[in-house]
Amino acid sequence: MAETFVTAVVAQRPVAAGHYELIAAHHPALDAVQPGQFINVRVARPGSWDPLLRRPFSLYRRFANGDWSIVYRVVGRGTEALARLRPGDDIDVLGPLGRGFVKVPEARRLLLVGGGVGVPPLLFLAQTWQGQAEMKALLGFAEAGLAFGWTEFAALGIEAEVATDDGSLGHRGFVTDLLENQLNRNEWDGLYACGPRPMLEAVARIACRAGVPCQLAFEEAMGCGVGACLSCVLPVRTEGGVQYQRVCREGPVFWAEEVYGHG
Amino acid sequence: MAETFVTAVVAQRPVAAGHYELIAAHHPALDAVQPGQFINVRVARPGSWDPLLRRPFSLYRRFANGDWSIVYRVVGRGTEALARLRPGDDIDVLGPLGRGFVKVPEARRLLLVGGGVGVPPLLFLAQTWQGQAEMKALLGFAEAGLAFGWTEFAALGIEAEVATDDGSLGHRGFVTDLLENQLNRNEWDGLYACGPRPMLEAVARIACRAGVPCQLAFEEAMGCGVGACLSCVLPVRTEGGVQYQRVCREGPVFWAEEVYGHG
Amino acid sequence: MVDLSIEIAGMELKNPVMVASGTFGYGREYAEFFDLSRLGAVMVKGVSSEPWTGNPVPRIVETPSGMLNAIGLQNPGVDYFLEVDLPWLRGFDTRIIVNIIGRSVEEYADVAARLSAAGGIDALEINISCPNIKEGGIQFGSDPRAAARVVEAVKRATHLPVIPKLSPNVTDIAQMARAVEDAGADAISLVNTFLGMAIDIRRRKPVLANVFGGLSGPAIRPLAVRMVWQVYEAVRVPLIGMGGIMDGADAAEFVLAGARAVAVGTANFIRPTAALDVLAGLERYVEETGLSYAELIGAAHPRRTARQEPTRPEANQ
Amino acid sequence: MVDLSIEIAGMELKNPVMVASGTFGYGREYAEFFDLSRLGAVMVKGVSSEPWTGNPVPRIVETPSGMLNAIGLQNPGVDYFLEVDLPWLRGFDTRIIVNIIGRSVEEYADVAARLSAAGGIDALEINISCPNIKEGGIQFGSDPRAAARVVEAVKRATHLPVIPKLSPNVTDIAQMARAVEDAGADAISLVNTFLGMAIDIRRRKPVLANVFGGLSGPAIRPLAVRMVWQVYEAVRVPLIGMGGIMDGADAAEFVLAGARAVAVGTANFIRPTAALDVLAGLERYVEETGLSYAELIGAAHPRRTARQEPTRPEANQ
Ligand SMILES: Cc1cc2nc3c(=O)[nH]c(=O)nc-3n(C[C@H](O)[C@H](O)[C@H](O)COP(=O)(O)OP(=O)(O)OC[C@H]3O[C@@H](n4cnc5c(N)ncnc54)[C@H](O)[C@@H]3O)c2cc1C
Ligand SMILES: Cc1cc2nc3c(=O)[nH]c(=O)nc-3n(C[C@H](O)[C@H](O)[C@H](O)COP(=O)(O)OP(=O)(O)OC[C@H]3O[C@@H](n4cnc5c(N)ncnc54)[C@H](O)[C@@H]3O)c2cc1C
Ligand SMILES: Cc1cc2nc3c(=O)[nH]c(=O)nc-3n(C[C@H](O)[C@H](O)[C@H](O)COP(=O)(O)O)c2cc1C
Ligand SMILES: Cc1cc2nc3c(=O)[nH]c(=O)nc-3n(C[C@H](O)[C@H](O)[C@H](O)COP(=O)(O)O)c2cc1C
Ligand code: FES
Ligand code: FES
Repeated sequence: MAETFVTAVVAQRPVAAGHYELIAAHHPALDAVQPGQFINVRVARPGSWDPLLRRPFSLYRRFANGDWSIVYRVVGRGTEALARLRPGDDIDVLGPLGRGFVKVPEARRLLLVGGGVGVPPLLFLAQTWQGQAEMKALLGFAEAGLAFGWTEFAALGIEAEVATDDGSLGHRGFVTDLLENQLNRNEWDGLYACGPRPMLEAVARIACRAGVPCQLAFEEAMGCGVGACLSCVLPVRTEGGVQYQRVCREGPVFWAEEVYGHG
Repeated sequence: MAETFVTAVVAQRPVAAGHYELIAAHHPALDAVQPGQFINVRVARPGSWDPLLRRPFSLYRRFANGDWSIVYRVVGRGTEALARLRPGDDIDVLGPLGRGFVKVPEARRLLLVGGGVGVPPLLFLAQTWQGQAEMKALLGFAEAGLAFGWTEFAALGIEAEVATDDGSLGHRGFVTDLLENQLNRNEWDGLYACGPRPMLEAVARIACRAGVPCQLAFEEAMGCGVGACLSCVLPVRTEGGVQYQRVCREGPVFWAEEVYGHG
Repeated sequence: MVDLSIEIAGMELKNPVMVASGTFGYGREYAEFFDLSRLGAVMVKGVSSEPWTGNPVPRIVETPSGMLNAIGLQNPGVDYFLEVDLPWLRGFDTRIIVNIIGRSVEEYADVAARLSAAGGIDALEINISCPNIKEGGIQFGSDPRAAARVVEAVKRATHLPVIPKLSPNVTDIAQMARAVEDAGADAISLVNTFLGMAIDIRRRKPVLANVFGGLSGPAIRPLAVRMVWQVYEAVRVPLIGMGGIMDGADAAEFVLAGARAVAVGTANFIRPTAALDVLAGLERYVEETGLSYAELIGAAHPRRTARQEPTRPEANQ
Repeated sequence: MVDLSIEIAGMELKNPVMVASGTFGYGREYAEFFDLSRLGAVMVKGVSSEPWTGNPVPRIVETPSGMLNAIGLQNPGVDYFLEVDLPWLRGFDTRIIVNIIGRSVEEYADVAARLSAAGGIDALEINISCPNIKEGGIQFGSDPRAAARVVEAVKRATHLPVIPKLSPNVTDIAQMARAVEDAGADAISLVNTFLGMAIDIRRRKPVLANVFGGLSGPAIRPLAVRMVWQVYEAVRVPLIGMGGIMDGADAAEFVLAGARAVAVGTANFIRPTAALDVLAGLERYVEETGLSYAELIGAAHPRRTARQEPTRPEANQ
C-alpha cells in the first residue's frame, strides 16, 4: 500500500555524465515494492511550493541493509534539486505506486531491454527476480559517457550487452539491433523493456514479430501519481475498445499489444 | 557599493530560543559595510521561486578572518529556510544596502538600545566604532530564553544591561526603563537604537525629552531593498513637509525627530 | 477539540473541509490513504450525460508554484457514476457533492435530473467553465446571463441544493455571483482554474495538447482570496472557497475573506492527506483565536453587511 | 553574437529586453549595478500631472512565487521627472519609455502633452489600470470604450508612439487589445498585475493597507503568456510581453507566444542584473534555434495570420 514518508539520504554518487544514484535509508513502505513500480518524490524543500509537483522515479536497487536507490538524470529543476541533496538530508517520498512488471510463471528466459533512464526498473527487476529465471540485459545509451548499470547487472551474474548511438561503447547503433539479434535465436520467452517512446514502439514491433510476450514500462507527465487527476493517460486497447488508461495506476507497465496492437 | 554575491555558510549556532547566528565566509563586497546597513538574502534554493523575495538582515559581527555573521529569529518561511542551511552551503547575498548609523564626531559617550532582533546592528556598531567612543548597551527581550548578545558586548569591553518583560533575566520591565535611568544621569551624548516600532517610539520620546541626539534603525516590508519599488516607505519630516522616504535607501537609519518630531 | 461543524445550503457538514472536484477522482484513490468519512464533503470529478474522452496528452504542465491542466473533463458518464462510484462513495459518512458538466443548458439539466432521481447525493455543483456549444463555444462561466440560465435549468431539474462554481476568468466576479444568486443558487463555489498556457521553447509549440490549460495551486491563492472577498460583499448565499489551499493557514485566509467552507484541490497531489492536514491546521487556528468558527467567516471585512459599499477593486500600484 | 535588434512602434531597439514600469524606479538605483545602455529600453515608473503620495504601508506582501503590491502610484509628478530624472536618464544610450497615469482622460492627455513637449522621450506607455474618478472609480483598463478614449486623447496630445498597457483583470483581453488598436495604439504592453489580496490571519485583517494589491512575479507567467498568445491572434500591432519573466527561457516563451519585445519586472528585485541575465539567456536561445529573432516572434502559433480563427479559449479540465 502506498504511503507518504520521509527518510534520509544516505549517499549520492555520479553514475554517468549528469546521472546520479541517490541512496536512501530503508523504509518499510518500500519493502514489498515490485519491479516497475515507482515512487513520487517531492523536490521542493519544506515550506516551498516551487517546484510544486512531485517527480516520479523507478527504483534502481535495494541494498542488503534495506537501503534503496534511484538513478536519475539531471534534466530540469526537479532533478537539479535532487542533485543538491546531501547525506543526512530528508527526502519526502510517496510510494510505491502503479502496477509493476508481471512475471509470467512459465517464462524461464527473460530479455531486459533498457534505454537511458529506462534502465533502472530493469535492474530492479533483475535483482528482485534473481534466481527465478535466466536473464540477459540489453542496454542502450546515446554515448559511452551516459552509460551506466552494466556492472550492476554483471554483479548479479547477468550478462549485459551495451549499444551506443555513436559506438563509443559496445555495439554502434540502437539497442533494438541487439534485440533483433537475440530474438533471431528464438531462445527467449519474455521481454521487459523501459526507455524512450520510440524505443518502446520498436521493441513492441520486434517482440510481436517474434511472438515473444512483452511488457513495457511507460512514462507520462504526472500530477498526482495515484490515479486521481487523469493527467497521465495512455490510449490502451481494452475489451471496450481503445480507452485512456492511467500510466500511474493501470500502468506504468502495459503489455505491448495493449498499447501498440499486433504489429 | 552594493553587489550580488554568493559566499559559503561557515557555521550556524543557536544563540537563543529560535534564534541562530549564521556565520558566512568573507567577501570583499562587505568589507566597507557600515553599522546599520543591511544585506538582502535570497532564501529560496537556486531554481526555486518560492519564497520569492529576499529577506533583509542586519550584520551582527565581523571576525578576524573577515567572516561575518547575522543573527536571525525564525518567524516564517524565509527564516526557516535559513535555519536549514549547513556549513558549505551557498548563500546568495545582496548588499551592503541602505544608510547606516552616523557617528557624530563630537559624541564621546554613546548609548546603544536594542530590542530583540534589533540588537544585531548595535553589536556591529559597537564592534566597528570600538575605541572611537565610550559605549554602553541596553538590551531588551521578552524573556531570558530569547536573550542574546550581551556576552558579545562584554567581549568588546562594553557593558550591557539587560531587561526582560518577565524579569527572567536582568531588569524586569522594558529596556526603556533602563534608558530613562541612564539618561537621568545626563552622561550620554548620542543614542542609537533598533527594535520593535513601539520601542523606537518610546526611545525617541525619551531621547527628545533628554535632548540627546538619537538615531533609530527601522524595519519595513521590502520588495527590492535598493530603492526601486517604493514598498518600504516611512513618513519622514523634511524641509518640504512630511514625505515618504524609503527605509531601504534613505534609511534604515533616521534621526528620531525626522520620524517622530520633537516629543 | 473545537467544533467546526457547519450548515451550508441546507447540508449539515461535520467540518468545512472538502476536496475539490477533479482533484480527487471519485474518491477511490485517496481512500487508500485515509478514511473519507473524516471530510466535510467530497466534490467528485465532473460528470456528464454521456462519457467524455478528454484531451490528448500532455494534459498537465508545472508552472511556478502552480500547474496547468487540460484534462478535458474526461469522465465515464452519469450512468457509470451512478452504478459504480456512487454506491461505493455512499459507504462513507461524508457529504457527496456531484460536480456536473454539459455543453448545453439541456445537458446540464439532464445530468441534474438523472442524479437527483438516483438519491444518495447531497448537492450538485455546477461547473460552468464548459464551452457552450450552442453559442459558439464561449464559456457559460464568462457570461452572467448564460450562467444564470444554466442555474435556473438545473434548479428546475432537481430538488437538491445547487452550487454553481464560478470561473475566475472574468472582469467582474461579483456580477457573476449576483447573477447565479438571483437565478436561485443555494451556495457558490469559487474559484475554478485560471486560463493559462506554457510554451515548450525547444519544440516551439504549446506544451499542452489543448494549448490552454487551467492554472491551480498556491500561485493563484491571492487571486482566489480576493474573489471570495469581493463575492462575500456582493451576495448573501454561503461561499465555498478554493484556490491554492495547502494548509490550515491558507484555509483560514479564505474563511476570513468570507468562505463558509473550503475545498482542497491541487494540494491532494502533493500530499494525499492534505485535506486532513488542512482540517487539523484550521482547527488549531480556530482554537487559537478563541472565537467560534462561525464568527470567523468574513471576519476580515471592515463591515459585514452584504451588498453595501463593496471595497473598491483597484490594485493601485 | 547573435543580433537581437528590433524595431517596435517606430523605435529601433538594440535588443528587445526592457525593464517594466514601477519595478525600476527612474533607473538610478539599478544604474549602480550595471550600465543602463545595455537595455533595449527603460520603462520608467508611472508619472502623473501632479505628485501622487501613494498608499500607506504595508504596500507589499509575498505570495507563493509572487508578490502583491499596492504602492499607489507614488510619484513626484511630471515636472520633477522632466527636471531631475529625464536629463540624467538621457545620459544612457537606451530608449526611454515613460509610463503615464491619470485619473481622468484629461489628466492622461495633459501628462502626455507635457512629456512630448520636453523632448528626449522615445515613447509613452499608458497605464490604464488607474481608477477613473470621473466614472465612479471603475478602472479604465476594464472597459474597452474607456481605454479607447484614453488612447485617442493621448494620441492627439503627442507625436510619440503610444503604447497602452493592458490590465489582465478582464474577461476578454483580445477585445481590450482590439479596442486600443482601433484607437490608434502603436504597440501594446501586456500584462499589468493581477488583482489579488492576502489576509493576515493573526490580525484578521487584509495585509495590505490598501486591501487589494497587484500580483506579479513567476506565479502569473502562465496567465500572461496566454494573454500575449490571444492578443497576438487578435491584433496587428507589436506586443511587449511581461509577467513573471525571470530568465531567458521565460522571455523566449513570451516571444514565441507573439511578443516582439519583453519587459523584466519583479525579477529585478531578486537579482538587480536580472534584465541582463534575461538578455544573455535570450541571445543564447536564439542562437541555439538557428533562426533569426524576428522569425521566432509568434512562432509557436499554428498559423500566424492575425485576426483569423483565434485559438478557442477554454481550459477544459
Ligand atoms: C513512472 C516513471 C518512472 C520514471 N523513472 C525515472 C528514473 O528512474 N530515472 C530518471 O532519470 N527519470 C525517470 N523518470 C522521468 C523523470 O520523472 C523526469 O526526468 C523528471 O520528472 C524530470 O523532472 P525535472 O524537474 O528535472 O524536469 P523538468 O522537465 O523541469 O520537469 C517538468 C515537469 O515535467 C515532468 N517530466 C519531465 N520529464 C518527464 C518524463 N520523462 N516523464 C514524465 N514526466 C516528466 C516532471 O515530472 C515535471 O512535472 C520516470 C518517469 C515516470 C513517469
Ligand atoms: C533593515 C532590516 C534589518 C533586519 N534585520 C534583522 C536581523 O538582523 N535579524 C532578524 O531576525 N530580523 C531582521 N529583520 C527582520 C527580518 O527581515 C524578518 O524577520 C524576515 O524577513 C522574516 O522572514 P520570514 O520569511 O521568516 O517571515 P515571514 O513573516 O514569512 O515573511 C514574509 C514577508 O514579510 C517580510 N517580513 C516579515 N517580518 C518582517 C520584518 N520584521 N521587517 C521587514 N519585513 C518583514 C519578509 O521579508 C517577507 O517578505 C530586519 C528587517 C529589516 C527591514
Ligand atoms: C487536474 C485538475 C482537474 C480538475 N477538474 C475539475 C473538474 O472536473 N470540475 C471542476 O469544477 N473543477 C475542476 N478542477 C478545478 C478544481 O476543482 C479547483 O477549483 C481548482 O483546482 C483550484 O483549487 P486548487 O488550487 O486547490 O487546486 C480541476 C483541477 C485540477 C488541478
Ligand atoms: C512594485 C511594483 C510597482 C509597479 N508599478 C507600476 C507602475 O507604476 N505602472 C505600471 O504600468 N506598472 C507597474 N507595475 C507592473 C509591472 O510593470 C509589470 O507589468 C508587472 O509587475 C508584471 O511583470 P513582472 O511579473 O515581471 O513583475 C508594477 C509592478 C510592481 C511589482
Ligand atoms: S498522475 Fe494523476 S492520474 Fe496519473
Ligand atoms: S524595498 Fe524597494 S524601495 Fe525599499
